[in-house]
Amino acid sequence: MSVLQALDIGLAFLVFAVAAWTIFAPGAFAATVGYVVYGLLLSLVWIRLFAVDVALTEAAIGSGVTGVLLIGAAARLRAAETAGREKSLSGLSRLLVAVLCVLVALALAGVVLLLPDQGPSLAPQSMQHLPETGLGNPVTAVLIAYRAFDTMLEKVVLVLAVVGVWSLAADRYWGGAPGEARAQRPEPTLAFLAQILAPLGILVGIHVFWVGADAPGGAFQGGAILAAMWIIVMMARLTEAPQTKAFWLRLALVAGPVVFLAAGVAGAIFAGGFFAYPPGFAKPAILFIEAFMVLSIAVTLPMLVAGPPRREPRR
Amino acid sequence: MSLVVDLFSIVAIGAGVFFFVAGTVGLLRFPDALSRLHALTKADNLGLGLVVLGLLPRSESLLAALKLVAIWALVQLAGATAAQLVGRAVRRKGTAA
Amino acid sequence: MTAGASAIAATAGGSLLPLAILLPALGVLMSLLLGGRRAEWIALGLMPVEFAVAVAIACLVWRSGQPLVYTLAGYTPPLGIALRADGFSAVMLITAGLIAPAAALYARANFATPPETEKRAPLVFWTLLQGIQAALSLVFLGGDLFNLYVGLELLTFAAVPLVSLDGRPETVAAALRYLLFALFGSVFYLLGVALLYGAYGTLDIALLAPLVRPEPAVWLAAGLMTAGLLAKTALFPLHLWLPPAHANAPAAASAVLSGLVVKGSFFLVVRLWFDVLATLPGVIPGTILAALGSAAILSGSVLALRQARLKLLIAYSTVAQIGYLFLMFPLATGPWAADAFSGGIMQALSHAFAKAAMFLSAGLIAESLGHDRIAGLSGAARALPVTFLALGLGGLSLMGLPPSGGFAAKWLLMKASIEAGQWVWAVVMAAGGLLAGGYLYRVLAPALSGESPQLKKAPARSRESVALALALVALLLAFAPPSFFTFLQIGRPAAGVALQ
Amino acid sequence: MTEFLLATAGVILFTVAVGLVRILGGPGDADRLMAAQLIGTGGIASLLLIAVATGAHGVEDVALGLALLAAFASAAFVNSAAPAEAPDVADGR
Amino acid sequence: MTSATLAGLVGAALVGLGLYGLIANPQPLRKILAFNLMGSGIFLVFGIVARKGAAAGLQADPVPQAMVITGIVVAFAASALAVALVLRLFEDTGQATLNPDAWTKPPDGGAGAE
Repeated sequence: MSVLQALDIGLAFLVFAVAAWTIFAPGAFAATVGYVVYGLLLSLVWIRLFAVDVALTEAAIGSGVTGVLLIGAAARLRAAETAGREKSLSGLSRLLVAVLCVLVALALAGVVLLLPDQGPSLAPQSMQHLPETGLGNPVTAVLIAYRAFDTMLEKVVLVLAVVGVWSLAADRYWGGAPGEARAQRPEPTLAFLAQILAPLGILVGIHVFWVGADAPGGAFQGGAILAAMWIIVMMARLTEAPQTKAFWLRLALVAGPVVFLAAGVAGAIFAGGFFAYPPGFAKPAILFIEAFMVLSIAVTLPMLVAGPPRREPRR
Repeated sequence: MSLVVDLFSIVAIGAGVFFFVAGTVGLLRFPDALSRLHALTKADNLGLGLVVLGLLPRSESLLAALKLVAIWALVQLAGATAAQLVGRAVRRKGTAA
Repeated sequence: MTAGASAIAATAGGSLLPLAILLPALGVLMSLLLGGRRAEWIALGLMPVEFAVAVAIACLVWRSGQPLVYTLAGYTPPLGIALRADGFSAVMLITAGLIAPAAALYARANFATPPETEKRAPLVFWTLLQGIQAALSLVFLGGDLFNLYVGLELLTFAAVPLVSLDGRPETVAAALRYLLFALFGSVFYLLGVALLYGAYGTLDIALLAPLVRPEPAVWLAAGLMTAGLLAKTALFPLHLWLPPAHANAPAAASAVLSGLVVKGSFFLVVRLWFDVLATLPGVIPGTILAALGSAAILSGSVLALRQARLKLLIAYSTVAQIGYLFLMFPLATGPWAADAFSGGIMQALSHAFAKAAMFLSAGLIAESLGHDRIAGLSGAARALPVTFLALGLGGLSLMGLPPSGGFAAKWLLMKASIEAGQWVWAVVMAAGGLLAGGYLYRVLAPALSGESPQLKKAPARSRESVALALALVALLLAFAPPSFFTFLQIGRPAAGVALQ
Repeated sequence: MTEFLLATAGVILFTVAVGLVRILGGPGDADRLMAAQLIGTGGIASLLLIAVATGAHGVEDVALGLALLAAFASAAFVNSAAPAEAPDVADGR
Repeated sequence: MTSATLAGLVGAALVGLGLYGLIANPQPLRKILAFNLMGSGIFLVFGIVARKGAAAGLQADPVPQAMVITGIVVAFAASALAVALVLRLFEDTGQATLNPDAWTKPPDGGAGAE
């Protein structure tokens, strides 16, 4: 057994143990902290699978922003844990559920073991068409060119999620701002952290987006890092969340999918098919679309974390 | 040349690992929570610093090296502020209760 | 339809397919951006266009007798994504294209926006209604299993907030429960997608179908995807989320949720077993699905009998009617297969129209009387004759009495099951029809007798007509000509073989 | 050299795991958060080591992302546990 | 055993764990955590499929990787919506449970959006 294999086995065991903690921990908060650790470890696993683009996404969204969302919720829900007695499953049904889950996991493990070592792949085709896109990163090419339709619609999913979260506001707060008001005197440590992180993070976010054309990175990852920076600034109450009726906010939310959709229709007119890029202009078109997607992601994720409007709209 | 670099890396990274291990041992042996965390923060940040130092000469470009340093600085910052934030939250809860 | 070049090459007129998805998607984005009353205007303005696109797609499919295909971004599958419309997709598109505007017309009274301001419920309703339209178009047209996953997620995100639109805690709890079931369904579906890609390196349905072999990865993928889709379709025993969700949503939303949204995931179950996995021996899985369907018919009907509120009764009847949809699966091979398929689709269509009509009627009843307790409906039909007519005609289709689409559906399914020698399904259908008669009698009998109650407010004639029109469509389906069933078979592997 | 880098990554990961066991169960939420924080440090160190050893490209950016977000969990905790100075917030409806 | 296969086995175990948590844990927040866990297990299955599709000079098939990236974003959006629902439920009722009794005794009516 090589060192690498030993490391892999150790990592696998660690991931599994933290996951089990997340499920079986006695308290919801402890479980949530476990989940944050778990997200970090998953980034390691993705590196081992040579999926650096995914590792970046997992680091930024899977563990970072999701961590903020869930930790915040767990801290708020602390009172609920003691207030309501939950109706638990009986011992027998727990056992039945456990048996079912073990069976599913075993079946899946069996199928995974049966997969051939050299499986079918679209890697050759992805590389073959890569020059047409002008990109160097095939993952970005899949997202923005080959399967552009998926990506555009997934942006619409994000917009629907924002509408869904906002829909949970009380009627009188509609149009108002989510989250807490800007503080008179922000928590000094948090403010200090935010003031240092934000400029650096904006740099990193733009860098990750920019290199994404040719190296691991891209609009999702860059946008998520930018989103995290806005989140920390809002958490430090250096600034407050915008009013949900603000036109600029709505414009920023839909700009990514709208530009993408418009480019898709333009493709039908100028390049012979919906979401096709005109030969020779693919790369500038892709970067143009991605820039708006970065903007929309950077605005959408913080709004999803901030929750529904909680303050009456101002004129 | 490569031998010197390798030796440097081995020494630095080895020292870094030592601090990680020492931090964890401290964690297991110190009695109360706050001092435990305090010690652990120091040890871990030193450990990461040494690992980064050991990896610096192996980085592919100046930008990559710069990123390594930035990573260390950011973790340092995060550790310090988080300890302070959480510590303050704990104390606030302590006085309220 | 033979796979290969013909299945992945774009056909003339194929560019209508992305339009059917992109138009409502654009509507969603523009409604949020422009806000206020404009959301309603955008929704109402786009709906006729979308309906025209659906009709045009159906015409092209009809004329060519072949599925319509479009490849997006200029990349053919497996690298790119294809959209396909067969007869079934075209019919479902038109159904959605009729029911969504009907719900919209009905909803205008509930979700009007005053000038100069923006209100929460209207903006959310109009935006999400278009989201449902976009999602359903994608589900009906998608030719790529991962693209269909995105469609399923769109559907979930558009449907769930409609349930909690009025904000009462029980509606929030119902929405949360619905979301959790739906997410469970999504991830199971996605896991199946991963396994199929791992086995064959493509997710395009037409390319996948000839490759599929009965091997462990495929069976597991089939089981996981089916289970996930059943959770979203609310087939027994994964139906627990449906009654509270559908009964608590605003009536117009309930009509769309019960009539259309559950049909989206049902449509994918059909796609999965009739197109992707057509080469698998499907008797045992089909029998399991039909057994669950039978359990749904019986338990849903019995529970409907015991409900105290009209909307809950109708929601439980949805649980039962969903059960009928799955009786077509064990009858999918043999000379009776075409009948069974037509019967299943007919059930989907007639239930969509009938149930939408019934939820809209129930909404009118609740608004007019101020409550929807079944015990308090005495004489209500005298005060609200048109509304109860729509409710009753919808009920006719649920019971499967002639002349109604429900009768045509159940008759075809019964014929197929008797020809196949699988009598048990016919018996279940008969029992389900009787039970449906029972729960409808509980509502209609007191409503037709007794003193006419005092109305809090008389329903608008136009809204009553919308409900009645939907109920009439459910009836008219009974008179579908044979060519309609030929049309449904376009794109089926055995098209035209067993049609008489 | 590769073996050495991998071995050190493994040792760091192992010590992290030991600390994890000790602390995740640990008495208070603050301890748990700090544990997560510190495990992040070790995780980033092993990430860098593994990346150099296996020659995966672009990993510095992953580590950079993780480092940027390292304090977020603690910040979210402080932010949600003490929504002070915001009187308009606590009312439900 | 290759690292890809190992990751696949971890993925299988995560799916099982997540499924258990989703069904057996009564608290909604724990269910959301379990859903995320299950989702990441599925993403790992995509990951090994990608890794086993290494070809053409790439160390992993980019198509499943892109799908995972899409999936992670969608899973986050789903978590956000679910958390918003739980918090709203908590604000209104002081509890965050899916207790089925909550809707067996609803007030009369249900007339819609008024």
